[in-house]
Amino acid sequence: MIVFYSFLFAFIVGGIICVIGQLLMDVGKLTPGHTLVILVVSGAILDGLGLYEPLIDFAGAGATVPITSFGNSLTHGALAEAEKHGWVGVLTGMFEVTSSGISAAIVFGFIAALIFKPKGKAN
Amino acid sequence: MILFPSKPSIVACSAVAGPVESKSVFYSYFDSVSEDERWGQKTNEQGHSKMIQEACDIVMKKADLKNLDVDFFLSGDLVNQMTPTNFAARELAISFIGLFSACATSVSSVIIASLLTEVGASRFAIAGAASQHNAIERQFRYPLDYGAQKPATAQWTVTAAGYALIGKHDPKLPSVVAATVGKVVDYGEVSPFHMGGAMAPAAYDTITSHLKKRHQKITDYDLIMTGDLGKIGLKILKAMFAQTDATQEELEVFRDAGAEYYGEDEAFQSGASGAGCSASVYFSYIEQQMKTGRYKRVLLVATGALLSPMSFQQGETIPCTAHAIEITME
Amino acid sequence: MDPQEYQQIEQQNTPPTPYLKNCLKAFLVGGIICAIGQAITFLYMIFFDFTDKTAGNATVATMVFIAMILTGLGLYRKLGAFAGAGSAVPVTGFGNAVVSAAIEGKTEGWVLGVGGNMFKLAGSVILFGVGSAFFIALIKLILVSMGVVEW
Amino acid sequence: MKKLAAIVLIPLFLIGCSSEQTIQVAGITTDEEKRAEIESLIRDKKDVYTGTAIMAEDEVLIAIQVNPWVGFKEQKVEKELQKEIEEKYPELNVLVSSDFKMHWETQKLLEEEDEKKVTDEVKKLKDLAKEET
Repeated sequence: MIVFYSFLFAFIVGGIICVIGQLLMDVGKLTPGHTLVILVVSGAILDGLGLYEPLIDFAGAGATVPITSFGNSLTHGALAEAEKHGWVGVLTGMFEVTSSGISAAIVFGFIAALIFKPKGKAN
Repeated sequence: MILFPSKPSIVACSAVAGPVESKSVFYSYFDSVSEDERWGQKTNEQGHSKMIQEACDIVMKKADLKNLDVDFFLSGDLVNQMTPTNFAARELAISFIGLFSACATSVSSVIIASLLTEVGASRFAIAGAASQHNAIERQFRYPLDYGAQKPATAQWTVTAAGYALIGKHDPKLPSVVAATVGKVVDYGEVSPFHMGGAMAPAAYDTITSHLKKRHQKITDYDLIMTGDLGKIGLKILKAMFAQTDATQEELEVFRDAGAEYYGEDEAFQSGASGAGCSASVYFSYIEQQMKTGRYKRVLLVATGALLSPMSFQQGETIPCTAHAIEITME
Repeated sequence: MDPQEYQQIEQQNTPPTPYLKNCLKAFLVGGIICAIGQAITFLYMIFFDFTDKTAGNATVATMVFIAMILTGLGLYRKLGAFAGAGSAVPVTGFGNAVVSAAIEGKTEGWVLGVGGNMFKLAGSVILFGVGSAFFIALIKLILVSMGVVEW
Repeated sequence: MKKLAAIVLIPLFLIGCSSEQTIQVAGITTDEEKRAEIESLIRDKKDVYTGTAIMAEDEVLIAIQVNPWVGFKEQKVEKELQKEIEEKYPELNVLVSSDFKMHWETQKLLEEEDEKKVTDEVKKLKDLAKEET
């Protein structure tokens, strides 16, 4: 039963975050770039307020898969370092923050460039 | 408005298109359709260049001419600094002027070619334009494989080239009798996904100005064909003329190459666009229809959006232009 | 015809953005992508020694891998055209942005093309992600040292 | 559409309305009293939906899953429970985890008979739970 709920809440929360993105693009007339930046910064702010981790506990992948989790994981790393080392930590923390999404995208982007060619088909 | 008393003729035409364009309703009028969107070259831009060369070769072959017999090559495309056209000109070795009027280049080049012919500077001149989807899309919008949602007003940049060989008057051939060089019009449209809406005022401006100076009515023409307003842009243009009391009969005269290019296929949304869009329709379908006598007098109005990716990012509106040529068949 | 008059004509003849339909599509596709992410998380936890916390990174990397394959096959573009934010907002969309730019830059060489273009679209996400993380850590540190909040 | 709604909604009611808890405590070398105490401590947390405690001498691993509707409270509940048990049994080395992995693994350990294996497994899981990335 717990497993079923994990899927359900991941679906709903993930879907809602995407709808927010869609509204930013459609109603706010923003480019995808602007939309993603707003979402990432929102994720970072929510983590600063200590609200993002509970959301992950609630929704699982519904909160870790959307781009907002970038902001969260980066801020989380920076906050952890700042907590440990104070002022120095804020600076050194920046060199330790990680996001697997970024590293994965770099690696796979490189691999993709090795094997694929761009396609220009309409459908 | 410019009048051409000597009526330079369109001696021959050629249209070359890419694989996606095999879905075009004008497919059967094209001279050659490549199965490879890069024409066997390594890059999209090289393929673009190759396509232009092929189209020029075909038009010369049709008129039984060699490079040396052609005095001018007037052409343009949408890639930065028009390198595909420049590189094609390098291979052709014909006196060359690169022209940029965005998607209106197909007509602006014919205007210049006709002028050169009119003043006796040119025996034969090749005029036209081309665009290659991949090369242009990556420059103006997103990478090709990026999953972006495009609104219903978006248009599909065609992979096609259209060229006309302009020579001295021949009564058996369609001839250029008048032209209007358009002003640049900007009504404040900012979305690069709504070109039709940006360009319709330019087309309206050029058409009304041409009609007024020629003292003609819309119905004096068998056809007024705009370049790449798309389905929505054409609707807007018609609405503008309806506003100024054009009758239904008059509105029937208007057609748009971009709107019809891919038929009703919804994958292409509002239709086709790109410099090659109007060029490949004007210099294949329209020319052939005029030769068969279906149309005696047409006004071709190619429209162009004069934006760059940078101007869009800097928040500038999209200025547009439209150039018109009047072609008759005796 | 003045610009205002024209804008009215333009608006009348431009099909309205289907807000509801777009949101529904974004919700469904975005939700499904996240549910797939959840399934991957569970698989990692069941078959490997990953916990809730540690499986997150592995899941994200796997999702980006899937995005790479779909992008390379030209399928992510179609998904994006259908789903809009539904496929752009999940990390797969970030992966798609990086991978599509990388593939496209290939003709300009590995250094200037692939390397230089890879973050054409995604670079701003990284900048604002890291930048906001820095400032939030700074602000929180100031607030903590002032005694306003606790860690 | 109706069918889909039914599939989605029925389980919602199943879990949303019932507050039935599944608490299981398995220990091999501990006395019954402690076992009952811990069980009741977990049961007192009304948000806990399933709780599984594995006791191996002084090592105690408690895996909890809160009711999914209050999933965002997970870490709060986890910390409270940890504190309560530590206060009551300072001599025990307790770890309360709301991690799904812990839930999964402790469920398997409930059946396990081999004493040494349980002790090793509990230690291993505790290390795993402390990993950050």
